[in-house]
Amino acid sequence: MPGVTRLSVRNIRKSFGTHEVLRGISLDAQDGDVISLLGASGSGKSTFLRCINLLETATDGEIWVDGEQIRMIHKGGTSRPASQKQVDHIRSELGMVFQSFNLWSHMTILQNVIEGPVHVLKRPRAECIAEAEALLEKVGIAAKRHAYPAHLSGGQQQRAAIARALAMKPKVMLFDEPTSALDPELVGEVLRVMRALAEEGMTMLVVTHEMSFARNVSNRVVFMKEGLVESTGSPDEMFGGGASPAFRQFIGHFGNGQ
Amino acid sequence: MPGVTRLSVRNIRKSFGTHEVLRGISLDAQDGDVISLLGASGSGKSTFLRCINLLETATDGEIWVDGEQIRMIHKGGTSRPASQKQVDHIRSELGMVFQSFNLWSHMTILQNVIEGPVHVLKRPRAECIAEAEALLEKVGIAAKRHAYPAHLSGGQQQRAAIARALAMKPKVMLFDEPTSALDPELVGEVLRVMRALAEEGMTMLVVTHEMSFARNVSNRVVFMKEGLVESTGSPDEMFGGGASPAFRQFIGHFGNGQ
Amino acid sequence: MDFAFLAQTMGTLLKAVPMTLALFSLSVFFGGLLALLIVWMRVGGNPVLSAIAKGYIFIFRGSPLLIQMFLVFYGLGQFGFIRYSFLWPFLREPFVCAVLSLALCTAGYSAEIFRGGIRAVSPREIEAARSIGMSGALLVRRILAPIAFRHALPAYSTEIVLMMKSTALASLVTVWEVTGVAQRLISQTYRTMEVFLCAAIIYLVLNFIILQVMSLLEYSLSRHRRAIPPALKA
Amino acid sequence: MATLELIGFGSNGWGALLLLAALMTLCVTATALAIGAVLGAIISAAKLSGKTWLVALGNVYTTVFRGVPELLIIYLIYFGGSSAVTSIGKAMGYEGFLGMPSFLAGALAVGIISGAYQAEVFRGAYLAISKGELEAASAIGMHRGLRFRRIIIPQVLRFAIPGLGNVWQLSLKDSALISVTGLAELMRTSQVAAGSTRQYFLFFIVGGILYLILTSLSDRVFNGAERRANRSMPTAAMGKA
Amino acid sequence: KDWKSATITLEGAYAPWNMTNADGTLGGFEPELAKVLCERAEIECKLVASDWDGMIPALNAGKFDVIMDALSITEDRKKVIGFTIPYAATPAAFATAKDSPLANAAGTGATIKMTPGQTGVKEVDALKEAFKGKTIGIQAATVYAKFVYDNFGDIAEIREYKTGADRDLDLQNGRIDLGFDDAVYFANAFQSANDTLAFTGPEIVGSIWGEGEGLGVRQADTDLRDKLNEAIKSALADGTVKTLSMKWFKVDVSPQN
Ligand SMILES: Nc1ncnc2c1ncn2[C@@H]1O[C@H](COP(=O)(O)OP(=O)(O)OP(=O)(O)O)[C@@H](O)[C@H]1O
Ligand SMILES: Nc1ncnc2c1ncn2[C@@H]1O[C@H](COP(=O)(O)OP(=O)(O)OP(=O)(O)O)[C@@H](O)[C@H]1O
Ligand SMILES: [Mg+2]
Ligand SMILES: [Mg+2]
Repeated sequence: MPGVTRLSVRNIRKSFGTHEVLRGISLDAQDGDVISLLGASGSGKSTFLRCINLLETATDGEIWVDGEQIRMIHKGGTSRPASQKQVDHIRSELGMVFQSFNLWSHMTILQNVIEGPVHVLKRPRAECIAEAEALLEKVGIAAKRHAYPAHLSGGQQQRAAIARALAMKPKVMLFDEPTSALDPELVGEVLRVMRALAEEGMTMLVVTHEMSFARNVSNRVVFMKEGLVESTGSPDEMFGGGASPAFRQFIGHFGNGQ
Repeated sequence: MPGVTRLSVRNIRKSFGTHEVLRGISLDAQDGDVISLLGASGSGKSTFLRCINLLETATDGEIWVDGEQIRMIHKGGTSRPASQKQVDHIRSELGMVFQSFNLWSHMTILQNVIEGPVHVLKRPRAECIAEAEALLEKVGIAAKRHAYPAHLSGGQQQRAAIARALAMKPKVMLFDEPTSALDPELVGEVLRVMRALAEEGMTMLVVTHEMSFARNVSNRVVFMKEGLVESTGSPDEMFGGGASPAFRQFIGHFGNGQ
Repeated sequence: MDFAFLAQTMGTLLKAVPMTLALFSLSVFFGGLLALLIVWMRVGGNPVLSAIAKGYIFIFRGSPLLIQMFLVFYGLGQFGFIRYSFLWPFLREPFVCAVLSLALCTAGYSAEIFRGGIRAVSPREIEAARSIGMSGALLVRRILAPIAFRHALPAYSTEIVLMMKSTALASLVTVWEVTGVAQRLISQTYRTMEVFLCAAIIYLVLNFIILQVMSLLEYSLSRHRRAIPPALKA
Repeated sequence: MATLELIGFGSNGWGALLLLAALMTLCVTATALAIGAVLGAIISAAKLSGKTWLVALGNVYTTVFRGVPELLIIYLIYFGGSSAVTSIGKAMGYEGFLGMPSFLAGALAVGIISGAYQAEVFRGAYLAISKGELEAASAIGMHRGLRFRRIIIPQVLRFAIPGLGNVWQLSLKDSALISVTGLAELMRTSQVAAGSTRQYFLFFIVGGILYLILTSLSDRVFNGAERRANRSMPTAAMGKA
Repeated sequence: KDWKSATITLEGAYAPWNMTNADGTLGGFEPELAKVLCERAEIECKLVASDWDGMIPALNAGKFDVIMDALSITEDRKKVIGFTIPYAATPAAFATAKDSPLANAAGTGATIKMTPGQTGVKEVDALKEAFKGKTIGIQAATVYAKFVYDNFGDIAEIREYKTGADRDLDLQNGRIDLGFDDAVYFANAFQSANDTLAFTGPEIVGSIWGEGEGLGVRQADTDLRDKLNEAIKSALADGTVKTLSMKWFKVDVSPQN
């Protein structure tokens, strides 16, 4: 159902101590949007994603997930979510994929994937296993389902982490530099899975340094600078001639290997 | 003195158990050569470098460093260096830079850099400090000389590791994927230092995934495959039309981000 | 060497082993439960509870068990309100007091060990759990506790062996376990070396068994760390 | 008040004796820790040597001295040690008894025990050294001895500090058992004061408090040492549980 | 060896036999008696405190030469060390809480004489009815322990303590109903228990407690033993022991036979 707003962020601010990292960011993601978030190190990309699923609490601003607003309590300069229950519910609707995979080391890949559906969503185990196996098949690591994370390559671990997030049937997937901890040769595996997801119409928000992904797969590029959205547009606009000077300078880093 | 053979490797073999990782590799580096070693993961690039400075003992083959042959004892299928003293001497003439920096965590950057000159080469401390500071200046981290490695960014740590290796005044520098543990934006810092070294005429052997470095900085490219040199040539030959199909397929991975 | 005497001594000492084992297992069990409570207070974020837990740990780790046991056994009875309370029928029993003071002591140590285990859990794995909507008890039960327990296990086995040895002090409060019986034998026969040698062997065997069991447990809980296929080694 | 006078420093007060005893506890524990450090270093080296029989020897040592109650070991060394010394004396022509001083016997016993624990601490610390840093040392041509002195020792000491703090804590309390040798350390002096004045609770509580003071003082020393040694480590970001 | 000097050990925590003063010096009945005995035997003596638990093995290991610590002369101990003649012999009795129903049991205030291993004495049996099902505390591995087991083992619960002092605390706490021990020791313990405890039943004397308390020496050191025996004899004969005993115990403990 294209046109439905899956995620809406209004004027998010976030400070650590006196340092204001996010200075008012707004963003909407419609069903099927694939948004690339670009920006220099320290520009606040990770913090932004972490605020959306409440791993950090934004100092100010509003967040709607699939039409439901996250209720916050602002009191004396600090803020916190009003209901842990709502937080857990919202988080279960947002799939998060971390740079460093963060698979649970004491569980096999399959156990990692069914953990959420069985224990958070409280769905029947057998059903979850069947779905998990289908997901692992899809990301291409079904053969490794009984292995432990430590026994997998980085690319395999990241694909397992994606499967784990997908198993929760999230409304939006958030990716924080999903390939930057990988060896160059393993990057392709993960990008292929992400491209397939995008083609199936999954709504995705992707922090990435892979210009080819931003250019070829996403339908919108958001460039952040010092806690603000410096410029945004379609990949063609951004990578074509029309980009802002700051963005042009930023992508200049990547063209050559120095 | 161009034309002097700094490093010469003849028909090196190395097996781990029954698995033969290096199956007879030969390579010569003249003074001022900058050789890029490319190859898929597992093709034996790291093992090759480690055999050169004897962190691994080659099963067979000969190694000359600056005209001096490393004496080996081969006996009943195993081999070991004949003289630990020679090994230590040879190693002090080969500067090694690791993927994971491996700075000594209990020493400041300056201490890391003077450690070898003072304690291995037994040179006067004051002199070593002066030289170390000049080196740190050159790699651009003089301001951090009293910081501990853990307090530096990856790019700064790697530059310190390069300074540490240079402080030994090595005849040849060996680099094992010096940038692949770094965030994309930090890669540039290190590559800049390496390019400067190359321009000063340092003899270098570099395992890398940075195609632009291989292409623009090195004067020879060696492509390894399954423990053998599959093809070798100048960057123009290799990256131009004349490369082998295997190499073309290999670099195909890098052109696009999938 | 007087083997007849050694055999006889061994026989006498072995009869006291069930008492040692009873002291040991009950105090490890109750001490473990108490440790969980304390570690929850310690890391829970409430500053008052955390301070109480810190104080508890400080006192019970910092003073000799001998003094603790003496004060628990002989000291509590000095207070009329305890002697006339419903607790007295329990506290009157030397065995209960011995278990109580052993458990109080090990709880302090175990709490610190468990806390170490919790700190060793990667914050990223916790974050991953939060990001799929886990929190509170579910997070502790499914992610935090299993990983923390696995981390704490080696230190905890050491603590358990220390407990086994600590039961030797229970004869102070008239519970006659192996060491107490050994000391009594010595004051009857004055053959210190032989008697203590027998006692030492008994403890050595008991502790050896405990350590084997613990390392078996450790082994079965570390499948995820074992046997990394060489092809994937970095 | 009579109680205050009893633990005070007047002519009827036990204060001075108790403080002296606390000092004795400190001395005997420190000596024991030093003995244990030497033994621990040797045993951990044996366990790390990779030679089957040395490893087995190390394992026997650590198993035995961690598995037998401390009291028994103290007795065995106190009495067994004396008879050994006496028979050595006899062999060298000295007639009569050669006792082992209680201080030495006690420190030796506690030291042998702490050696078993320290061996494990050192071994763990050695294994915690990054392999890469050792390789980096080899790669600039450091020979074994130099590598050991410049890279391994400083890092082992750094990683061992928290573990050594625990061993110190254990030894401090094991030293309470030396009272059976008659050495006037804190535990025995508390017992003697209790028995002589029949103020059992008073002196056991005072003794306990003195032990707590020793503990917190030594905690402070070890924490300071740890902070110093960890200057070079990243400031740990504690994850919320 | 001509024994110009000797080391004497005592626990230093067994008031009033021997104890430690707040300045660290030793005091009490035995240290004072030891001074007298050494002067008379012309031995230079050094007093050292050591722990009761290891005293006898330590004597045989050579750490000191004489034990003077209210050490009863018994057959078992004679197997491992030598003894002088006794310098004291004390009665034994039961103690209980003053307000206990067991206070003033049959025969309180009387004295009976018993021989080793003797049972079925009518004054002792008279107590059995009252003590039935009660808990009696004794110090482990003493002659008194054997007496209690022989006579009350079938009707009462017996609990063994490592020290008499621990037992006294439990008697005050009410964890046990009765204690049985050296009456001289008890008399002193009652004072520090604020007189909440009292004797009950008859005082028992005689060879059942062995020959009394003597000095312990190594079996080989017969010359030392003989010298000390002479000194003890003279101290008993001229009443020195009695004077010291009255000073510290308020009763005369010198052996009567
Ligand atoms: N927990 C925190 N406490 C204090 N400052 C923080 C914290 N997390 C992040 N910051 C600061 O916030 C700023 C933005 O960090 P953030 O990780 O969001 O950047 P980023 O755009 O994701 O960078 P990168 O590309 O390096 O991941 C940085 O200056 C960082 O130092
Ligand atoms: N110590 C070892 N024991 C056994 N096998 C080893 C060892 N070191 C390397 N190998 C094996 O040797 C092969 C070559 O490894 P090497 O590290 O040299 O490859 P590489 O070309 O450097 O790869 P990468 O690009 O991943 O670093 C691999 O198959 C690896 O599993
Ligand atoms: Mg980030
Ligand atoms: Mg490699």
